[in-house]
Amino acid sequence: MSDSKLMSAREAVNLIEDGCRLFTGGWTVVRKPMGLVYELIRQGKKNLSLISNPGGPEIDLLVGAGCVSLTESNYIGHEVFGHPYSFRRKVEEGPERTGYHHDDWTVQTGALRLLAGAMGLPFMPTLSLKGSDLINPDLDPMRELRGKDPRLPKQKVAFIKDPFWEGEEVTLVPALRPDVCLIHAQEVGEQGTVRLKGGAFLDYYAAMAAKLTIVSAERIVPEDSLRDLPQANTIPAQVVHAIVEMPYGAHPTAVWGFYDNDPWWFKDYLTASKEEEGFGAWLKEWVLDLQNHDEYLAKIGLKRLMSLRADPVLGYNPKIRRRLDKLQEVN
Amino acid sequence: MSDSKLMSAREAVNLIEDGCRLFTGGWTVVRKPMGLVYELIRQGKKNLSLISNPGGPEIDLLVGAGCVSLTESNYIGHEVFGHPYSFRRKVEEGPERTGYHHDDWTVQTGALRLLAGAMGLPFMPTLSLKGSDLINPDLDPMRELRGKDPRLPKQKVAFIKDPFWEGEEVTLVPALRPDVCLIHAQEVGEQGTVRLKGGAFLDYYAAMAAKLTIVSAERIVPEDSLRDLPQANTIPAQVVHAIVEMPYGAHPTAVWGFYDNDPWWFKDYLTASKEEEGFGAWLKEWVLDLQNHDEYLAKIGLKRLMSLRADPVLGYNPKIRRRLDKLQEVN
Amino acid sequence: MGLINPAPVVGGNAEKAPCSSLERMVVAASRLLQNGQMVLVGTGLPLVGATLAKHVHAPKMTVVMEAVAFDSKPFALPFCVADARGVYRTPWMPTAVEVMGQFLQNRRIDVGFLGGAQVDKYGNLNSTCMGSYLHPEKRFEGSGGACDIAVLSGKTIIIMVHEKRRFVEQVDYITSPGWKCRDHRTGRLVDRRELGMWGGPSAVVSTMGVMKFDPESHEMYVDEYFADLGVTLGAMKENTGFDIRIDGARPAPPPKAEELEVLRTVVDPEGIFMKY
Amino acid sequence: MGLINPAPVVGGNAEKAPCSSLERMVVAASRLLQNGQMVLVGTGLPLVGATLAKHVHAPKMTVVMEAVAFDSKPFALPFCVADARGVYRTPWMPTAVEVMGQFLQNRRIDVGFLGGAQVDKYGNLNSTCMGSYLHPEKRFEGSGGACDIAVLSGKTIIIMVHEKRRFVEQVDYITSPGWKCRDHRTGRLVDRRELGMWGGPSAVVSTMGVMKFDPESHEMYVDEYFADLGVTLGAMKENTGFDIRIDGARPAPPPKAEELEVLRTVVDPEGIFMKY
Repeated sequence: MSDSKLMSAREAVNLIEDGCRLFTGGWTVVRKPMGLVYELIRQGKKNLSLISNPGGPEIDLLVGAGCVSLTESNYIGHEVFGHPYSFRRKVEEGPERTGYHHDDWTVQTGALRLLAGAMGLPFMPTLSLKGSDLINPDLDPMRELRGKDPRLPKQKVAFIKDPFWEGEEVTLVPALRPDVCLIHAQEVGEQGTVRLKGGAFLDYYAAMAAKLTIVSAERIVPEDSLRDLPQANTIPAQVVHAIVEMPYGAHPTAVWGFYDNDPWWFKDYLTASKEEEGFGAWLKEWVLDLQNHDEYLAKIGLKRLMSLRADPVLGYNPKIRRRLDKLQEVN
Repeated sequence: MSDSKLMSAREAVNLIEDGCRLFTGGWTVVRKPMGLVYELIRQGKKNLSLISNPGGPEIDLLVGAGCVSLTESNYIGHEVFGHPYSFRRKVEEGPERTGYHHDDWTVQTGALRLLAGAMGLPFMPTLSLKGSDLINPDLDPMRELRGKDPRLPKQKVAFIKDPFWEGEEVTLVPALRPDVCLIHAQEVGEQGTVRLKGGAFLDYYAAMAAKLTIVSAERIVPEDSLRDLPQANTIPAQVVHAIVEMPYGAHPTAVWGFYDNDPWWFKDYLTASKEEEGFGAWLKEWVLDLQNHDEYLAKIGLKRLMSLRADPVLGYNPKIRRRLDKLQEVN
Repeated sequence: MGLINPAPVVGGNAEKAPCSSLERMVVAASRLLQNGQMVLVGTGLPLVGATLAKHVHAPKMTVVMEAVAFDSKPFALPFCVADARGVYRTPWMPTAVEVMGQFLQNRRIDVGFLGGAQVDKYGNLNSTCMGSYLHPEKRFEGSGGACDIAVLSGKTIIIMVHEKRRFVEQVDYITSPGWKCRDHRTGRLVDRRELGMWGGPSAVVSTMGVMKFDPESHEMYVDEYFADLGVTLGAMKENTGFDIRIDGARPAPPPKAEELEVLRTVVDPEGIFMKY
Repeated sequence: MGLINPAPVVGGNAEKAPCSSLERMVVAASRLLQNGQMVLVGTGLPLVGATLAKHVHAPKMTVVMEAVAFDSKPFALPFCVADARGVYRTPWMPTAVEVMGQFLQNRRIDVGFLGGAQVDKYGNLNSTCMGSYLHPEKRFEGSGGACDIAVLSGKTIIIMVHEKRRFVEQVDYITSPGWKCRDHRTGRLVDRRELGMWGGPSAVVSTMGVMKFDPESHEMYVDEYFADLGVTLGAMKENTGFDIRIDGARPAPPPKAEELEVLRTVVDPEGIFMKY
């Protein structure tokens, strides 16, 4: 079929241009499009402007690998597993030395900025942010770039007096308009209908807001079978442009109903990424020296992948232990 | 249980005050809270400000029965069944004579106004309305009431230049903030979780925006059973205040999976309501002279109610004929 | 595949009756829709036209309605945008917030398909009332999402019975803005692009023919007329309330037997909108 | 009924160990939550405290998390707000648009429950970085929804380890505004109500006691101290980076055996946050 959206990760990621605004779906250490992100790094993309709400290991990896010039997020980290050392290092070094700028937002305003993008609106009102240094104009880390970098709005926030009711001062936040949206899903129909389980997070809004949406999925299913339960479908096929079948495509993050977080991955990555040299070695071994996701999975090994599998009713793996300081061998 | 939300229609409607802003759920001739509306008329509520997006027979009835001083809607009617004669009569007579004011909005802006209410925001931006007489300031039917009637915003729309991106002029529409939201549902849990089928329309947003939400339902189900499929639930129990069990509570409008529109009702009502006298007689016979919904259903008759029943897979009744000019006897 | 499931033939309207002007209009309108487009339709004739196109030549067109219906596979014609018939085998169940506030406003709708009570030479549509808005002679139900669709679609197609009182110099009320519409700041009619608007009406399909708009003056002209129904250009001028250009108009290709057959037996066998 | 299903005991931590200061803090915090309230919690200690309250004395409290979890019935402690453990038997699956943009912003959240790295005498919280924001000494992950929760909840409860470097005269960065917070127009600290804000911090629960805020000066004072752990008011003053009022402070009621038992065996048997 000439109009098929099905492609390999390499083909899909090849559609992404240097310098674009890129959104990664999921939430911190859950359902992150890791396989597509590994491929982004392999293809050596540069100067990306990343949006995540919130970000997890995928952002720390991309920042560490030097693919990124801007991030706008409310969080970049690994939850209780440990700290995002690459992100932390770059921010602490400062944009003067790294050329990398990070701006802080909040869960709510990030969500509303995506909602504005999904609605085709230039901004959205919010009652949040007041009283916080998040809108202190002296502390806008993007100030020198505004008006120059077209990926950024001319100002961080604006204010308007409500003209309709009590006249309160309302804050406006600018739309997020990703060029590309990367999502990892449990299931996608062969024409692109996306079914997310255990939480959609902001993936629907980001797909609606984006110009190009790439979905990797644990499995591709017959489109017609998804019509049996439309309430369970999250994103309509009309806004999905490329589909990649990629089992364990979110590893080491968790995918409801498929697998849990891989604590061994986090232990290994966190130990390695504490220092820049260690991060570089890790990246070479686990990303750059591998051809594709199949090689990555083979290197992780079947035993470990099987040990992560989720209970289909609970959605997670009830046997897995989650404290890295008490982690045992894969069994 | 002292904190039960379960009550009779009379008790629930008794919570509603004269002069309040009231939203009715559903869409034109689909899933309208008719039983609750009949009870509103029986209790003689006055000076209501009605929001519907869009409205059906429930609005025509309330306007005709003299319960209403304001309506804001994009449509009030019966679809192909025929015209809303009570609404039409009152608008054509003019507010000088009737004291009733109607303002026109659109499907999109009505939805965004409810969304603003649900979000606790005073307004929402829109790119619609431009070029239309809907925002012609000389044609604002509420102009004399603005600033006086606190149920109405101080102006119909406002404009702002986008401060973030291309500087386009964006229209702002004021929030809808219903005091009361009436919804008829297929199923509601005993604690208030609402499951709507075949289309939620704007009912979730209205419930979130409203101060008091009353839900009538075809059946009340164990709350825990609704947790088997959370994706199918529409409104969380936390925003539902009163629950009324009311089979055929949306008659004569259609309820997916339960019953289809009643064409005989529409034929009868449309014939009667063509003239004001006929409407009065109809109202007396079918609403005012009846004590409650049980008496109403008994008067409709079991044979007709059964003939409307929906196919559980299709959601509608495939045998029912929908042309009033070719309508046959109930069989 | 991609096709709507054929509905069972329930009426007896499949006989070889002559083509009515209502049917002729719907067939012509359906031909303006293309495979792969995303089309937002109101209830009534637009829905019938879009359903016909989907069956006959545009199986991969996405049909969306304001209330909830989104690329569904109805067995039977929905008679309003919220009808259960319209969500059968739907892959996704949005609300008006998603359809009208996201898909439409975010410029993902290629074609908006609208009816109305009056149209003027610039393609402004009135579906609100006759006479003065504040004191109308005749008040209609309200315009639903017609204004939104006319403002925000990639382009609009208008479908309307051709009568002198409907095709007017200037509509009584601009519900749905066309090419020269109301500037809210001055009250005057201006080019819609001066208001920062995209889109605009691309065609008006009537019971007599197909009108388009001059790319420069944005005035309506006759592009095709239904010669097969005996319509003449003179009759079209007579039944139009403003001076309409007819030079260059061609006879429209007549309906095919398949189109009429599908319309009568599959799309609207009950004659709900086609009133057989 | 209404109770979370008890989780299976998987650890060996149910033995009668002495109460740690971390456990003491969580028990005290959980007691500030009431039955029937709607509580928005971040991950970590707030989640542990709210889960404990729900098991022990507030079965009809609604616990909501930023990502998706909404009044669910987890068997096992979620270790982030998006964890599959947090949606088990949920009645509804919202996104952050609904939780943070609707429930929270529309004033339907009674209590916001927050942690942080620094708190100052007006209850401003910093969870962003240490040192200058533009050139930080130590950069943290980011504050998630902490600012939203501090601005928009009916009231907030703060939970934080009591150390001099954490309880400071003025936080390095106001992530989550307290009682005297940043006026974006002037850069000065003003009463939050001057900015049109509602809510505000009602209590700070630490490893040493429970602090509240003076209704007039809005400065933090010690309300209760953990005498049962050997904490003295002198030690509290010593471990606080600003001059804190201690007159009127009372010893807090000690934890009950049931609270510790439930905390250790049901709420966090793995010690994910309690680090047994």
